[in-house]
Amino acid sequence: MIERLGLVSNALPAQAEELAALGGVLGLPLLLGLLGGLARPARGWPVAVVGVLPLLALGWLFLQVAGEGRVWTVPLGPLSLYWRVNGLALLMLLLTQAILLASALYAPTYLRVDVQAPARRQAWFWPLLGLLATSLSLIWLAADLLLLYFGLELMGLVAVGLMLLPGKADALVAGLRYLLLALIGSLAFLLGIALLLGAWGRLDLAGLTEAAEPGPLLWVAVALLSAGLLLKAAAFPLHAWLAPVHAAAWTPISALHAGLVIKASFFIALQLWLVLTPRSAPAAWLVGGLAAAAVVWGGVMAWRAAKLKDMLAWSTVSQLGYLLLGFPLLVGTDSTVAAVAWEGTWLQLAAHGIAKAAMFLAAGNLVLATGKSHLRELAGASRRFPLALLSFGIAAISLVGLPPSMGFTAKWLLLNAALMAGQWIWLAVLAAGTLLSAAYVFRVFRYSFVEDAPSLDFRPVPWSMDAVALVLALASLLLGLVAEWPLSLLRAAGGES
Amino acid sequence: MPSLLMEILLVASLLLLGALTLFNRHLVRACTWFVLFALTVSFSWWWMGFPWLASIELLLGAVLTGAFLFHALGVGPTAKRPSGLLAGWHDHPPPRGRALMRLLPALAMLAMLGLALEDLAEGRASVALWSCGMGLLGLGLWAFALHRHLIRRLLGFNVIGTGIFLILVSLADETERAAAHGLIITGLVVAMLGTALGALLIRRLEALEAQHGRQHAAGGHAI
Amino acid sequence: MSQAWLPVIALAASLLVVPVIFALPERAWRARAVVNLGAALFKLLMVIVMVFGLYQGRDYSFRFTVVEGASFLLQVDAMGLMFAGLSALLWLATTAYAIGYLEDSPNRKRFFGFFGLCIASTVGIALAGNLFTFLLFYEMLTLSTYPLVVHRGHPAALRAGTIYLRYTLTGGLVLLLGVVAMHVLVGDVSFGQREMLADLGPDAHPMLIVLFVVLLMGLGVKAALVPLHGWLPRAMVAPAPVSALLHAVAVVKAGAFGIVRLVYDVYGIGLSHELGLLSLLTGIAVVTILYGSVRALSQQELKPRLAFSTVSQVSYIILGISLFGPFGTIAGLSHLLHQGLMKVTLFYCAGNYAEELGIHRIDELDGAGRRMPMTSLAFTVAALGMIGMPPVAGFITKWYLGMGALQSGMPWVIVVLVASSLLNAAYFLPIVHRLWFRPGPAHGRGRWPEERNLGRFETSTWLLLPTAATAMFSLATGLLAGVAFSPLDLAIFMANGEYRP
Amino acid sequence: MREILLALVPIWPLLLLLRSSLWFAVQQSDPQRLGPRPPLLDAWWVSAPLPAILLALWPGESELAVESWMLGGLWQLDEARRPWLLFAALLWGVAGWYARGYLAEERHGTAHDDGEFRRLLRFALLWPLTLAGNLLLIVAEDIPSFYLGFVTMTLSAYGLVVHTGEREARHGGFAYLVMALLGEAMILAGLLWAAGSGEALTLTELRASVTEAEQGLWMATLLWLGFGVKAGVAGLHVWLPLAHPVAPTPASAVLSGVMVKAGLLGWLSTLPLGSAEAGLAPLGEVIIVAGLAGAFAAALLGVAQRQPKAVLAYSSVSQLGMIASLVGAGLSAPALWPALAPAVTLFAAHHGMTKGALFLGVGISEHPPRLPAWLTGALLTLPALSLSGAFASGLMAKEFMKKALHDSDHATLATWLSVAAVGTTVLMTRALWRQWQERGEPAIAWRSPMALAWLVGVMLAAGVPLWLPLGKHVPWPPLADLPGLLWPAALGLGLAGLVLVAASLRHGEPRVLSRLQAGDLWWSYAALARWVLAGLAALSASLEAWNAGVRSAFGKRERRMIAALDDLTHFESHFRRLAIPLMVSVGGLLLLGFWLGSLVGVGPG
Repeated sequence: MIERLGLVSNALPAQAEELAALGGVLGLPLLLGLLGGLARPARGWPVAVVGVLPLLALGWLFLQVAGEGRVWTVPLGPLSLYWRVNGLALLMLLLTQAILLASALYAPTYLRVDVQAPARRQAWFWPLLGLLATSLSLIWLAADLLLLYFGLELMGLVAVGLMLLPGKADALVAGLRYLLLALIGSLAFLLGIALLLGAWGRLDLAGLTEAAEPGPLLWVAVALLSAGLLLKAAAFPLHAWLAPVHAAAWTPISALHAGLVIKASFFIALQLWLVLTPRSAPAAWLVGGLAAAAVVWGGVMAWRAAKLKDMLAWSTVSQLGYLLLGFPLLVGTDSTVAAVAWEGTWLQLAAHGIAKAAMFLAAGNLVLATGKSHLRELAGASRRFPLALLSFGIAAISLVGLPPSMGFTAKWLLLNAALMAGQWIWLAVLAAGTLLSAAYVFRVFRYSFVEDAPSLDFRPVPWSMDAVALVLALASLLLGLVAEWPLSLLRAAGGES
Repeated sequence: MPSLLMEILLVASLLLLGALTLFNRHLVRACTWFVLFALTVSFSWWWMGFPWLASIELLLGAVLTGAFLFHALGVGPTAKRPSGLLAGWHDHPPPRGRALMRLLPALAMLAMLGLALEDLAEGRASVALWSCGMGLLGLGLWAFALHRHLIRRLLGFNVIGTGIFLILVSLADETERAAAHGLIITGLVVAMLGTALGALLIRRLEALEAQHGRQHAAGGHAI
Repeated sequence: MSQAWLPVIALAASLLVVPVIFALPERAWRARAVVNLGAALFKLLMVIVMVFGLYQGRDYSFRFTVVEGASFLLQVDAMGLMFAGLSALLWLATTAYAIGYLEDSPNRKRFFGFFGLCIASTVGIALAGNLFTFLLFYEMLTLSTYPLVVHRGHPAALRAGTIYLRYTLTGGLVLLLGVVAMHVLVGDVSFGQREMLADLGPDAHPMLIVLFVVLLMGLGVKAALVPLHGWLPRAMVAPAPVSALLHAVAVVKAGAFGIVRLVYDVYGIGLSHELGLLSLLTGIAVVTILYGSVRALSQQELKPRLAFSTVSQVSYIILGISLFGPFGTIAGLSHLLHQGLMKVTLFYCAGNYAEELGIHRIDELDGAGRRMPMTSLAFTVAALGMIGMPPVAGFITKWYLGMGALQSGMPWVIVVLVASSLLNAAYFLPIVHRLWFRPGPAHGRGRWPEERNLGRFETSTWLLLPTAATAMFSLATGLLAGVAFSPLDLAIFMANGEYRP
Repeated sequence: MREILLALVPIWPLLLLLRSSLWFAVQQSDPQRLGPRPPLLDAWWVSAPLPAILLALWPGESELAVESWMLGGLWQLDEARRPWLLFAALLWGVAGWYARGYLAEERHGTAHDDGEFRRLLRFALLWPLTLAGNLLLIVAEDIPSFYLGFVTMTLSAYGLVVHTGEREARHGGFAYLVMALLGEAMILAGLLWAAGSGEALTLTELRASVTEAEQGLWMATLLWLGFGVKAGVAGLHVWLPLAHPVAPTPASAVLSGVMVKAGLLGWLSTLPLGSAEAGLAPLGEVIIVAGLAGAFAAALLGVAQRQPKAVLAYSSVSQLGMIASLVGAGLSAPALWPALAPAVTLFAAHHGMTKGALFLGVGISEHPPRLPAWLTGALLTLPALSLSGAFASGLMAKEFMKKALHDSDHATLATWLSVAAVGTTVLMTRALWRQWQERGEPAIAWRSPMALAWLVGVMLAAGVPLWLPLGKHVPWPPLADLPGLLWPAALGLGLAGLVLVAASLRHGEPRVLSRLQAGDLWWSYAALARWVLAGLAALSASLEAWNAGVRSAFGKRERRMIAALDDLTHFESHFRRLAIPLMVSVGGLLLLGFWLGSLVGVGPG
């Protein structure tokens, strides 16, 4: 399992070129963000031109590792920081860059069209976006707890900052709650790290794998780490902050947040479990129980939600349950099951990221076009905004997990893993999740097909916004068929054990 | 001997100041106590031989965080009376039963930590330090669960953070000190930034609600 | 160009139409008609090419791996081609019909887009080479038909759409679970690799039975087996071409076709028989046949009556394959096509009556034969076929069902057949009688509910031609059943393949 | 050439049908036009049975195999089929010709009245279709074609029966259709069962299959009953007296003359007659008894009828009962069959032609031609006498039959049949009496199609044994046998005279008679059918109601559940408030999990 995570113990000092590639991946978004803050692009195309640069940097990094996972150490004063570059990290980086790029392309037009976006706050948008990209990349690449802590904190604060940009009262209240809980979560995380540091005197993950021995100390540490991370990841009983935040945030930010930010916490948590407590199946089952509750509760709440964005936010809670199923399927199971569950979990993460981003963008278009946020007020949308609804629908296919989407392929793998492990109960959870998600998604269509709706005022959104959503949605659909490609990337750089 | 005495003194004063910060009914005073608390923490760092930490704590913890807290309250060098709406708003002290109930998470947390530290703490130098940290952590958690007032929660968060830093330092060896300091500095920066964000938000919220004439509404938001 | 691409091209022909249609503006109905009909013709051509190739023993298959242990596989076999041929043929007819039916109505772009998608899924189902690929297209079909069902957008349509989704999505989910379990048990099973399950040995038999039941439940929803049939009569609110397609080709048939695949190509008829699963199928089919017929009796509206008749008729297919022996197979497989042709005709007729005269209820049909003789003739032919009267296609099915019943040693099935025929007669002949022998508005008594003179002939040519064509086809497939490449011929070809490997 | 003729037998009528319907299509294309209508029932139309007549007269056997026709078509004309084809085609021809005259008024009316035109058009279309079906079933050797012919004939004849569209006609048609469908069902079941058990595709194989099958008796019973509906087996005959009176006279003629014979032909084609191994003797006995019972009961019921056509219909039932008993004899004594078969065929042809002539005569008595009254009367009486077995073809057929039965253990059957002939005579008298009472004024020219066709029909009927290609010589009865042959007729006439005298004395008919409605058992069947249908409808309705109930219960539960869920969503605020305690408890929970894990020591690998 450690090999899958790319945490080989023979860490090498990073060469100059490698360091430069790493720096490019981490630093370029930040730079571009600052640039964006100064230039404040009003059109999508400059963003598109410039947005390719981080992707190039990523390609360069990929060439550096050349097909196998590496761990590099970078000394920083008395500290040495550990970086891990493997298939998983590359996949996550690619996902991050893709969703970020989509949001960035969407944002200029969105900010121009949405009258409620004050200009002063728009200036903040770009640097924060860059910072978010950097912090996320940091999390994917970090191979020690110090870096992880740093990345997590940075990401949390930036995410709060982004969420607060609309500056409306609702957004502020929700953002405050998010801020406080995120801070508490990171304190729990810090406390866990403190225990680990105190006990074994090191923070690099590969080293901890060897050093850590099961015992109350390790358990408490992991419990604290997990509790903090689960709070940040909006896992079931700790999810309460999520929906209000999304309801008020700007659309591209919601897309980013639901697609990436909460996944980062999940990513860290799963990684820590696999490193520190790879055998504690009963605890993982408890997480599985939370996952089941999340799937059901999130689904029910999404089903009963009256507003489009609320629905999407709740669906995030529900979908995160699918991801949390990775715990019981990966922790303490034998290697054949774990191999399947491994791919299923990351594919699910990617699928939900892309699909949810697409859905948020499409929903944003609908809300912007109708000026209404309630589901009921979408009546007749299928005639007026076919493109937005189509994007929404295609992404919804992935969300529900219907073929041939990525969500389906991921669910297929998870189901396979659950059956292979003999953990039948997760089948029921996945089934319930599918039905619930179908229930809430199709409510949208039900309303949109209503024909005898009064003709409300609406303004068409620029085509580029529709196009971004559509491309993302199509990606989520078609990548399901060629899922072998992302999975081969996952395996390519040291994922295969 | 004097070091032990000093240690006890520091622990006692930290706990006392923390409790005062968290449970003083008067908000402005609580904030003042917090500044004092941060100064004491800074002194402790210096006394333990971490001047870097001490100076950063002084700058970030005491000066900036304090400034932001007072800003949130609307207390400034020019205006003595707090102008912030939140300053005038008080939590009703919860009934005793509920207050005790709210203590439970804190106790659970302490129990967990105790369990973890049982086999670890032996042989490590500063028992006083980590017990102080745990005390602060418990107090902070209780306060955080008890209060709904935004600023009080920010205070609680800061106190918890300090407790954790103390535990961290108490557990770290010489060799691990660099990593521990890295963590603490990050934590300090985050705490400051968090407080700053919170304070700015509170002000903004007040401005918005004043605009919409929804007095007292901010307090009504369950946060 | 390699042969492997032929099924892909056939699939792409209908799939690529969809974006083109969505890209065309709403008003460009001529261009849309050209694109639609062109693609339909092209696909028919591809299917014909593949049929000839198959008879010459060519092997078309196209495969790539989706995830480890599950691959996307298109392959061409007789069974798939038969279904593809049906869908290609009826797509052509129904497209023409729909162009006429939806003239001047809103949302035509959306309609034809999803219509194309629906047919593409059907082709995919036909050409799918393993359970995974089948499932892929099966679900795609569910999704693409939903917008068609709710097309009208009124509350009844929306309600029907919701119910449709409830049934089919749940069914799809159950199917998914079954397919996953199958994969865990034996891995990727291509259709036709029957020995894989048979080799598992007797220890696996209880598991296999459970799996079969699970898969059957998943497929049975679409095949409208009692008690999973509830969505079908409700989905009647859809426009007539949709109902026609739903009943004759796409949805119901996809379920039935899936069961055929399950029995013949996954389990293999031998193993199914050995496990006693065929008796289970027989029981379900018999209950469904009788239940559907009885329910049809009390329907006062035309389309619900036809819908319950579908419930009953589709189970003939299931009954056919559940009778162990080549005759049963022939009956089941040929009915797959026969029922499609006849039912599509009936629905076209129902649509014609509704469009031209505004008739929805059966008692409004008095004397319609005089006003719309061609339509009524087509209706009569198809109804007689449903009853099982020669020389319409339905008789061929009934004949082979009877043969099959005896071959499998279940002569009591004949009683069911006869009872069902009588019930069919009891609910179809009154309609035919009303059409021809009762005086109605055409004789100067009363008025049609909503008469519109749509065309030079009794109704619009677009509506009339497909109706006449499918009626002719259902007559011809019965009358000339012995001709090469007729449905019966194909079915015999396949049955020989099944039983004499 | 023969093959072409054979193919044309069913196809020619269909071509004629197509011709008429194309005419109609041209009409339909311009509904506003009310120009000259195409002539219906023209000479071409009458030519429909012509190829069949030609083929039947053409010497030599012929066979036509069409692989692609349904399940493999095989049509044959062998010596056994030839007489059937000939007399059927002849009667169809005569009746068709007659119809031109009979429906002349309607034909003239079509120019002005659209409704009239459509009605006649329907007749003009369905007539050749029925004809095609009838002829096809005679020449078909493969089962599907046979069944196709049978079904086509049955269903399209419905249109002929209800031609007038009046209430009685609709009712008669209904009775006809219901009974026919019942018959079809039994035939289908029998055919499928028998064919399936022997994988038979031709009628010959089918008979072999019935012989060999273990449940051959039951198959044969099904087939007997199924075809028995057509052939008027006692109990299943009820449609005959209902449908005949209401149908147009030419249709009644072919219905009674030819179509009911299709049932008989069905028996001959499907039952393994003359096969000793079949073991169907018990069925044979049953058939004999049922046949005789039918013969007597029908005579009794028929006398009570007022309508001449109803009387004739009952007479048909009676006669068919007699023929059925002969078939039964063939089953119970297989050795007898080779001798009996020609007798049955002859009897069938004789009855067909004669009954046809009688029915045509009913129309003639209503619209007599301008001929001397004695001539008309004599010509009307001639077939009646013939049917009673006292004259012409009847006499010869009876003699032939008696001979066949003579030296077997079924000799008593001959006696029974003679007794039944008494009933026939009484019926004939009754029919003629009613015709006399309802006679019309001479109105039509003797050269008119109607009268000519009737004349030809009577002549043909009288001479059946002379022209029927039976393959066997039918001798004139020797004078010595005459008393033995004629006594039933004499007795019958005497009886009829008595009844007549009694009736004239009492001025009117006994009330008992008038109470016996045509269709006898039908009324109880109808009640039964209504009951069954009502039951089915109730079942269906209760299923519907149950369904609706379940649905509404589900709907209610769903609404309640959704309300409960909506309530549940308020719980969400607790999560919001208790976030921190929840986080701590999640931590605690996980700790518990780790601890449990260490206790259990779980962890494979």
